[in-house]
Amino acid sequence: MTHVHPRAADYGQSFLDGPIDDESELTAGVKIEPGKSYGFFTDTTLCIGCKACEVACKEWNVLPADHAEFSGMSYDNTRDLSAHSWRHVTFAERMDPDDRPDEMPPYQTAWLMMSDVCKHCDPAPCLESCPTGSLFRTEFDTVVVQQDICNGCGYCVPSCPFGVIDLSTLDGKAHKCTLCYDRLKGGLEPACSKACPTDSIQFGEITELHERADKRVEQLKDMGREDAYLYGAPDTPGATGGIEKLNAFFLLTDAPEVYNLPAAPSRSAERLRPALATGLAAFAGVAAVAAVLLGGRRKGR
Amino acid sequence: MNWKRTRRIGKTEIPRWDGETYYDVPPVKPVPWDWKVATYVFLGGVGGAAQVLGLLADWRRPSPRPAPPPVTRRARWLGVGGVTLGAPLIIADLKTPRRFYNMLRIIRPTSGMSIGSWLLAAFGASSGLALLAQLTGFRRTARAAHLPAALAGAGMATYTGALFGATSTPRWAAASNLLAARFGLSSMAAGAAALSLGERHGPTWQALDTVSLVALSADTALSFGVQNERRAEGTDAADRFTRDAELAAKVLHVLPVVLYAANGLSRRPSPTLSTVASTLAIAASWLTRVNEMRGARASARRPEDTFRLAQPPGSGGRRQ
Amino acid sequence: MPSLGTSYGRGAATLAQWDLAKSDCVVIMGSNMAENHPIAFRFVMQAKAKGAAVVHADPRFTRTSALADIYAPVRAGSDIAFLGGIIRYLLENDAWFRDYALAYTNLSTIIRDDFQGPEDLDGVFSGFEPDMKAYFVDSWQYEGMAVPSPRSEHHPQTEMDFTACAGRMSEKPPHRDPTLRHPQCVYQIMRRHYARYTPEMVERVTGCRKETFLKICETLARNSGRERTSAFCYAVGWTHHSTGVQIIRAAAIIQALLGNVGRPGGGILALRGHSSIQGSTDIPTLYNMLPGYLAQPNVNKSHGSLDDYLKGETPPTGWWHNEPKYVISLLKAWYGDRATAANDYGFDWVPKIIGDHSQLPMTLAIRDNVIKGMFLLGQNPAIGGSNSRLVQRGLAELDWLVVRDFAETETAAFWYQGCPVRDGELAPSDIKTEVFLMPASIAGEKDGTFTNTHRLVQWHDKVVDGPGDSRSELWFIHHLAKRLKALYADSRDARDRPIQALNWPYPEVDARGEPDVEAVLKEINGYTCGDETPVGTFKDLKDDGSTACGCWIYSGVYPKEGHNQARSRKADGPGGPGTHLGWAFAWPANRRTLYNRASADLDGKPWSEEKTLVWWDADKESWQSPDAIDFEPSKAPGYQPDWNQKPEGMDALDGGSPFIMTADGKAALFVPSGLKDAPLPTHYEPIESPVLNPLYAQQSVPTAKRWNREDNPYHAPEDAQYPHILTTYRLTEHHSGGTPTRSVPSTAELQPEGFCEIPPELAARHGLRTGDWVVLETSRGAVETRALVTSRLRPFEIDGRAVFQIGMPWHFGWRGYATGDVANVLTSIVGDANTTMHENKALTCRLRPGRLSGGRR
Amino acid sequence: MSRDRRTPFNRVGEFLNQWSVPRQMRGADHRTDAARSRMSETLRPRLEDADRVGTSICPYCAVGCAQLVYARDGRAIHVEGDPRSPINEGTLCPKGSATIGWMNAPDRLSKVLHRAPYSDRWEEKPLDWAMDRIAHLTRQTRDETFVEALPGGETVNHTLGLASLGGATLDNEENYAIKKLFGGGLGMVWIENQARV
Repeated sequence: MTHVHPRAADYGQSFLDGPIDDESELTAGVKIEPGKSYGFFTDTTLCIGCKACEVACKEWNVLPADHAEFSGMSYDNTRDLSAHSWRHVTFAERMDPDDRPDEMPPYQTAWLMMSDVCKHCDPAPCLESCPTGSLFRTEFDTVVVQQDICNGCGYCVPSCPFGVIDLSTLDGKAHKCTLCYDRLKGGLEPACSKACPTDSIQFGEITELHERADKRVEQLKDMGREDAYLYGAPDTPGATGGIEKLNAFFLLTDAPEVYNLPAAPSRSAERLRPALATGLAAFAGVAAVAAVLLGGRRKGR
Repeated sequence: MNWKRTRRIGKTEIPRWDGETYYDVPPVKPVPWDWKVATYVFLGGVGGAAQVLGLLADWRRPSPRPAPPPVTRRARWLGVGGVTLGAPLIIADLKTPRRFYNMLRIIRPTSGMSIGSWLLAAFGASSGLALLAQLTGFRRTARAAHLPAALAGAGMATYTGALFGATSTPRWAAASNLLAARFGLSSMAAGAAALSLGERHGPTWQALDTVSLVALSADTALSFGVQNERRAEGTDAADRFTRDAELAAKVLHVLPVVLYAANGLSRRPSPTLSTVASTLAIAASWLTRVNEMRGARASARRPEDTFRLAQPPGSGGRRQ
Repeated sequence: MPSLGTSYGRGAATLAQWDLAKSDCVVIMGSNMAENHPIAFRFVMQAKAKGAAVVHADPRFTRTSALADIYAPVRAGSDIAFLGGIIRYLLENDAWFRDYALAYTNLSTIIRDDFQGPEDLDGVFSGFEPDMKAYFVDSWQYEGMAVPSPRSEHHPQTEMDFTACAGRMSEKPPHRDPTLRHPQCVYQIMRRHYARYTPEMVERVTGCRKETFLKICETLARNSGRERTSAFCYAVGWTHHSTGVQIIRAAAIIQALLGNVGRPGGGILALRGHSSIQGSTDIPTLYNMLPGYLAQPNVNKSHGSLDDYLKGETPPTGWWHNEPKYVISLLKAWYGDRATAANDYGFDWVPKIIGDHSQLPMTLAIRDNVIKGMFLLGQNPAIGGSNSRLVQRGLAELDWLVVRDFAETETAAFWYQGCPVRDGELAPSDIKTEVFLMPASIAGEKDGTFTNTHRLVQWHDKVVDGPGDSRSELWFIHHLAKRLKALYADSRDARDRPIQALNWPYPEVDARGEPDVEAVLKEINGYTCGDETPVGTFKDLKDDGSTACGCWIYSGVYPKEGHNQARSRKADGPGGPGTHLGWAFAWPANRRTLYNRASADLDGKPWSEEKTLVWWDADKESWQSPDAIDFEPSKAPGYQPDWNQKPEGMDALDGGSPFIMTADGKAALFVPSGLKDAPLPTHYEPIESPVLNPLYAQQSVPTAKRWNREDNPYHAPEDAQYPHILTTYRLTEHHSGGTPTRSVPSTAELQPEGFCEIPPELAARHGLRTGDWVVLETSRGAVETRALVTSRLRPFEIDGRAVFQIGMPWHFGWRGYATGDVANVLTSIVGDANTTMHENKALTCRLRPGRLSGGRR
Repeated sequence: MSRDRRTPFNRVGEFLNQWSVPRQMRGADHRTDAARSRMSETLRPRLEDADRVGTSICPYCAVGCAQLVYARDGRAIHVEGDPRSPINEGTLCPKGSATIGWMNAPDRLSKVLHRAPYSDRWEEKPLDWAMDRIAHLTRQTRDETFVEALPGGETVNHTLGLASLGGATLDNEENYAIKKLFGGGLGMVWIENQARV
């Protein structure tokens, strides 16, 4: 029994005055308020690999198309997240030619499709490495590159443990998914999760998404999907090595590496202080030797 | 889903990684820097170390001290030289150079580059002041400015190593601490060698050569340490070119050590021998930084490196 | 949509796509729903979330299969063997819904005793004339009476006087044997017909393991019956065959046997391709029909005058008995006050067809210089037309060609980039065709309505103007009509009377001269002549010339002045019934689920509480439902016709006849008339097949439309030169002829190059790896494309022989950002007997690694 | 990604009054408030610039998803799913999401192109000229090929010399007008569309 949101009845006309107020309530059942934490829960068992998210993102953010040629990577010609592709659907063909299934466990099987995106980590290695303060954590607890500040130093690029952020050769700045920071400001659900036909990409308030995700994993396990697990929720793969959680987290059904995700990434900034200390210690050691050598000679005469 | 052996991460049991990648697409992106940043790191290191050595050479003399020894004066030149040559390089490397000043927009303690930017600013200002004062005869101001310059210099010599280590590039992340130590030692070696080139005779010259020798041998030792840590994390793979370049760097480390040692032991140390050794030492320092940059970009492009680094402890994935 | 038309009475989806959310099992076959109708697939996933079973049968493992519970690999072209197997399973195991099928289908009806089926005649039915390659359908009729079909052209080819025999339907009910023991009742005929479609035979013919096939039968049967309902979803995976109509017929039989039709979550959802393809068959730019499924006058039928036409085309019983009101109202709409009773309301001005004028014969008529001038309104036949080399070569024979599209299509560029020029056969200087390429507006830049895949007529607003000289097709036709009327204004010639008499009253609403679209919609809705007030429903239409109506089945879309129901945007909220009657208009009369009377039993009580939709309210003496009721509101369930009054029209249908458009009010499991190839679906091999027909001596469907010509050769069965099966299909990232996505950057980059999918076993034989170039060849032409080696395609064992299947998307062409060779260079011009639909889903081809000489594209 | 053309002077001015360090001194966190820039403060979704918002139906497939078309100064600025539709409830597939890309496609024709017989190039022509020329050609071909009755005497009143293809992608009103003019008016029988393709 499908029905639309009750507030749809307030907009019975064919021409509207402007965007629907707090449209995110109608499209995601969530009223967006500054001060709360928002993110994505991507349930890959529902993903049909249609790439509506990729197109919706490109059209909303006016991102240029890379006229790539046939990649040979199953139906994935986008290949990777980049400065101009902030959504990327992966296609991993896992059908064993010697054991092609007819009866399959429920939901996505044998052809793994997943819409990859910036993880909006908490804490965020890219943000922590950004010297200009262009990368910052918004009032919605998302991570955004402020285009009026970034000078294209590129330090965020190697810092990201997921290889998401990249420099654009067209405008010399770093770019990645902003979780539609401008749309959130206007009470609009991000373009990709709004477009997603099967609600594989679910936008919402983080704690609520965590509950929903845990319930979904239990439901799948009850249906015999023992392989379902969360990637990026607190204390799960992907949220490791000083990264507490990924505000864009996933429900996967195979090893993370199959989706090109590191199993136990680490927070880059954790290595900064110890390295500085070790560096200075070594330097000081030789400096001491130098002090002796340089100073001592003077006394001798 | 025929579950192969599994591994535990947090509260979750997931299939073990069996070496497969996603059509060989790298899961992380290579650092977008090249020789310009490597060269800046080298120059910053030399300038920084030189200021420290210059300070040490001047600091132990009884006051009221007369004019600072020539090595200190040259150190101050080297400090400013390092900044004036290095800074334009990294500004040129920025993809939006006209906003270079945004580096000083914020103090972000978690960012190696933010710390570095402020260090560079401090080092540049204090070195500049010290040199200006020296040139205009304000000896006490010069000496007063030399202290912060040396302190910042120590930072300049080491922060870049930590900056590299604090990334997700597999080669760097695997040995972040020792990498910073190597950069510190390498800077000291090059700094000492640079100053030694200015000294043709006298005890300071010999001291500098010895400092360079000590720094170089320690650096060489650490390079093996770095290699081991990388092997432990399974991120030591390298293509032929990288291996040859690293071999060359090792040779450039050992050779000056031998020459310095020979010079040090002989009764009449020969200036030419020292000049050769110092030049090699400086080249070694530069080549180390360039190799680290190339090696890092190559390792980021190998999915296996990242996946091995990102294995949970004890899952055996690292040792493959 | 002749299969659903002849089986249930209307050629359209029986349920709304959101109703799938209430299904207990969804069988997707002949469709790659997740890729080509992703938003419709939403509702399959909503059903899945409530525990429904999702079944996908397809020659390839696609993105739909990845989400299904059961995937059945079915060799392209063997669908009827699979579905026939299901029918046999239901009958043999008594797994069908007895009360529903006995009451609401013609299962118990007795067929004439001279009827014989393929079991007796080794692959053909009785009445087959080999030299004419056609059937005389006398022996297919009910015993004692001829049964007019609900399709346009109600009266088929028979020796007997069909009109007279059909008249007997007003004299007595069809002869039925409720005990189902009579040897010539439909039940016994079907048991004999499908006896050999055993699970073993299904595995032999389709290549699908019988265990998987049986699991699907059990799942479907378990989820049907009184308490549960199942739905079928199909698309061009079924229609693009020489047996396309009969494949859908098989599904119609299954759903009627299982009692799924007309009930919540049950029925058949035809997933149509283009934005208004359902609309373009309802208000048809098709040769054989007038708007509202009325027959186009035909010189080979008794259509000499309006009276002959009406007498010949009006069935005595069922809703179609009202046909004269709709024909005359249409003529009044076309010719206004020039149409009078005296001149048969202008009947003679309507052109008569003399045979098959569909796109395939049209292509040949262009090639043979019969057609001089052509309009291409948003179609790209160089990519979408079968035998693309012949299509492109044919265009060079035209004197003039008008192409209206939003960008330069391959077809518009044929004269300097097409195959003939590229292969050096012709130079532009040899091609005489004068070509006009006119920019066209798209939705959002013009007002108007699309009719979606489940009969929903939705208005789209004009928000901006199209760029520059872009105009809508209505603008083009409107201003062409004004010019032609001016050119012919003072002609005395009788042949010019039609254009002079044509009633063209539409006002213009803006500086660009855009006609008032709502005026056209009002004409489609129908109005009373004189005061021109809109009619409320088609029940208000008269046959005395006092009403005009452009398309009677759309009556109600504009019921009152200023009330455009197609533009209504009020869907049901959580409290509502979920039929969304306030969102746009569904033909007929806003009914969302067709034949919904069948959701109640013979006493008018719903079959089950859970699946309630329509019920009889005894004290109100009328039917009640949250949906618009597809039945006469006040006809009691117990109503019986008074046969000695010789009842006509609806009076002849009893209270238990949900299928009001058919002559006997029952779903036709056995179709006595209306189809040219069979009354019961029968497995035939595709025209080009690597194997012989395992079931009958008759290899392929005998009545298929074949054009054996030098530039359209077919491959013989088991032709060793072309050992592999080729199937063509769509991708979710591209749209049909490709132009609307291949020249849009954000979709072009998703699938930037043409490719073909090859099973690893076949690739290994040729040493092929993904990304290599391969050449696919048929006797019509050759293409080069990239190989995508994938184990999602599997080798088949058909009748003991290893057969490989290759798949190639057909969107690609040489223009736009995403390019590739035209797949339709490989296909042939051959057609289904009823629809002349091509067979691009199953043909044979040859494969070799490498590229075509010169490596040109 | 607009180019930045501010003068050095107002760059420095802007830098100073938005400088994060003083804000940090006052306790602002370097991850959030201290780092927030002017652009982030004033950021709004561009849908709010629209001066006209209409409801349209996706021009691609037959599912019939409803879309909201946002326009400004007569030009479409964005198209996305209509949350009020019981079919798509705000969602869209990859093609539907690209509708704005189609409306503003770089290859979009805006001028009538004409290719004279035997010519090797397109020429731009005025719309009215083309309409007149097409009307003339239509009448000429119809007159040359019109048949009132077959040799056997049966009236047919049709022409086999003219044909029309399209369109399953066209509006009902357009298909109605095509069949009415071409069929009812000119007597054409070769009238078809993609329903059989």
